[in-house]
Amino acid sequence: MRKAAVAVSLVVIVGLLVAAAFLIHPFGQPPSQMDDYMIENSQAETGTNNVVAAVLFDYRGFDTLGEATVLFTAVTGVVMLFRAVKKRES
Amino acid sequence: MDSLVTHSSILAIAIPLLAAFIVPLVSKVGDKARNTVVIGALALAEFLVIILARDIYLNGLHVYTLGAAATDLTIPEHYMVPVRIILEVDAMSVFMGIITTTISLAGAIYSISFMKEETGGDRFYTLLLLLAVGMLGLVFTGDMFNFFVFLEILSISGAALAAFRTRFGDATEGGFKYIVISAVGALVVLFAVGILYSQYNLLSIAALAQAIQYTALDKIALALLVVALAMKLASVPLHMWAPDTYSVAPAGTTPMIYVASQACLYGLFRVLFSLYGVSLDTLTIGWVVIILGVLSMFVGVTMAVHQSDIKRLMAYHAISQSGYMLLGIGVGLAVLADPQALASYGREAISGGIFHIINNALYKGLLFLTAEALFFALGTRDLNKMGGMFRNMKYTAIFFIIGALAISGVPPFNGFTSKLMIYESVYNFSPVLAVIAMLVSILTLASFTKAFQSAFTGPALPQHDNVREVPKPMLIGMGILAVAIVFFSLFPSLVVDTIVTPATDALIDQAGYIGAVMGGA
Amino acid sequence: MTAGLPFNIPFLAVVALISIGLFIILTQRNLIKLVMGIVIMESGVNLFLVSLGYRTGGIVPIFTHAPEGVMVLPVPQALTLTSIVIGVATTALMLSLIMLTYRHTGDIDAEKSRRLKG
Amino acid sequence: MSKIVRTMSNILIPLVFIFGLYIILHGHISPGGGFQGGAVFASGVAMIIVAFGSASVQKRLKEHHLSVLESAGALIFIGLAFSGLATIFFFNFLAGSAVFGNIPPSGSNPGDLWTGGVIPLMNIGVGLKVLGGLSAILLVMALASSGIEVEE
Repeated sequence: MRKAAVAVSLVVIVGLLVAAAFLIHPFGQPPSQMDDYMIENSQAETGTNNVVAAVLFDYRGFDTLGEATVLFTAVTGVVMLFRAVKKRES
Repeated sequence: MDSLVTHSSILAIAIPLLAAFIVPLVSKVGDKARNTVVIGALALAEFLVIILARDIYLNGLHVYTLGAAATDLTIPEHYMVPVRIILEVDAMSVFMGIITTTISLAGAIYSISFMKEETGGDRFYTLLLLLAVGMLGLVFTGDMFNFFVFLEILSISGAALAAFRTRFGDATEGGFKYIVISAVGALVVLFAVGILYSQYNLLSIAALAQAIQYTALDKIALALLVVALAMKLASVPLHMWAPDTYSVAPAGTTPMIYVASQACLYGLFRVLFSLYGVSLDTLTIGWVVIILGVLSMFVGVTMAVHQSDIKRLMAYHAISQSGYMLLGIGVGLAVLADPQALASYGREAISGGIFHIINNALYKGLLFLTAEALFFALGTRDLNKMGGMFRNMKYTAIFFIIGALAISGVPPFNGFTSKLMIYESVYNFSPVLAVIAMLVSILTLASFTKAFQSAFTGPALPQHDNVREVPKPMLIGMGILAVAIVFFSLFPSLVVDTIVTPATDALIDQAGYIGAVMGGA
Repeated sequence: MTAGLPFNIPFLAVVALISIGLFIILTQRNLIKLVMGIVIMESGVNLFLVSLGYRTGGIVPIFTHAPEGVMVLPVPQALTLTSIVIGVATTALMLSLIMLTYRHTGDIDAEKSRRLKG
Repeated sequence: MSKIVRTMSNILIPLVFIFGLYIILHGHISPGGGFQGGAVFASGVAMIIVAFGSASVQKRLKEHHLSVLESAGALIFIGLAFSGLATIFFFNFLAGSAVFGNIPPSGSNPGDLWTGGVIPLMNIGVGLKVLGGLSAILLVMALASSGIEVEE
């Protein structure tokens, strides 16, 4: 029962993914309305030669803050998990 | 004051985040300073959310374009699509924001006395703040990739918190299960975001909603998003992780992890209503949501009835209650394309579902906290090893009664009001579904009666003779939620008119959501 | 389909990676292997994101000493970077939890630990 | 580890650290940035841990030092984001000003370190954060696998 469910869901998901791979735009020719703006204006707006850095810290800076937060969360979590546990008195 | 209102949406996220970064440093000073910072930051966030809510009800939806020259400069001058991350807060988001901050505040206060007997309190509070940040960001963001990032913050902090009591083997297992499910779910979400980006080269939800063609690729993305978010919100048949995780999460964090699932529920509705909206085949998708809801309701409650672990029992009820929200909003979604049916019962179904989210967060949160109080006082979660606690823990018992009556939908409690709205509207759509919903409600009452009897009535076990009431901060944490429940029960129509109806309107109004970013087009 | 590569081969590679990852996640009982499955799936998703941004013959989107030519899209690169860091964080936490589980049960087999039966 | 490994690490570690710092500081004009540079730096820390053993590292380098470094990096980052609040959160308020404010000519150019506004500063913040965070994870997991518990 469980094996059948696993097999069916795997086949369905892989089928969806393969379909997506064939339906997606041809490799190397993406639509680019948003990215073109960044390539054209990053130097004037942010003064940065590295467009990826401009995207990371300016246009999508909030994502990077979130990403830094994720790392912070993981470090906090790992350190917390390996802390010394003292016995509960009472 | 004006600028405070303008920036309130970002500050509500950024201030708890700043506090989370400061807590590891402040806790070197002392526990008092740390608790002050944590509770102060959450209270400030709550205040900001409330003034934001007030402004939204008066002046409509808020947009905040991060890093632009002005908040409402969503699209750069002389250009046609948004390039920056936009926070888009409508009445529905702010409704979830109110729930999130209230539950986090209650959870943080509740945890104070628990932390006195544990090590690692500063890490615990850092993670608690980060969990609150994750939920607030998730409900306020208007950007698909940002949604993924906050989903990860919420998942990682939730998993670490669930595994907090590392001395118990089941805690680490519960945490591991949560992180695995979340990691897989988030990757699926990310893949779907990639598919959407590949077609339209956009990430903003509003801009995507305007551009969406509902091609075969969009359908694949939709399927992936629904599966991933259903997994995160613990809807049957993807619920296996929930009892394990909810039952081990410590102190005040169980309600928060539960509300995190509700935030994912919000994400699902945002995707269905605002991203895809009317372009969907609403009848089919509506039925998918309804079936998920009915399955969750029924399987959840039947599994709950024979649990002897009090927190697992409540976890299964939590799954079952999520079913009501899915049912109500699924019915609304199914008739979204039919204006007449929408007006006659669809809107009420959605309102019922939304109202149930906040009611449920309150009473489910209260019940989780009472269960944790019993665990704190007795050191066991096994109902068979409890008994007669009414005499020793009077306040906890009263809070438990309030929560249990509310969850079972006994009039006049708030659970009854929202369930009644769901029953009535669903009856118009399909009588069978309404009957199932009522049956589930009766089973819920039965299950909680049994739990109350084993925990609070009957003779006290000899080893529990000198058990005393839990400390004051715990009672305050529970008290906040209990007072909110009583208020909601006394003035249901006031609550529905002030916060639920605007949220319903906001959820249905896809054009308004798009227009706020894309400018009327 | 395209001038360069037939059948969108990079995207098929993505699908292959994700499918392998999913297969491992759904079938393996060893917790370390489960995590490896998630990491493989994650690599697939990262490859997907970064290959979305490729333009035929494109150059790196950095203007310092840039040669002539069309630039590849910068946003997918930023997204991939974010996703990689998030992946590292998730993996670290998962492995820590496995270490703790191992301390309690002395085993990393999902079937043998009581609760993890799916 | 053997003497060969330790000697080679002694030679390589300074180079790895300098390379990591270079990547962090030049993030806004060449490939790289805070995350990449921090990861390179942390790989140097990983080399130390492997070569000299976590127990001996722990005598010099405590986990809470790294945590403080990480919090400091995070605070620099979010502080810069907050400083833009006069206009808007995350506004690049230094672009065009006297600090890191040069605007490079449009199109291909040799690159100027004094550009980018808040971006180089954010790179430094993120770099500190990542090197502190990843090193802390590595150290804690290495200590835990050899059975030593982290003190609070």
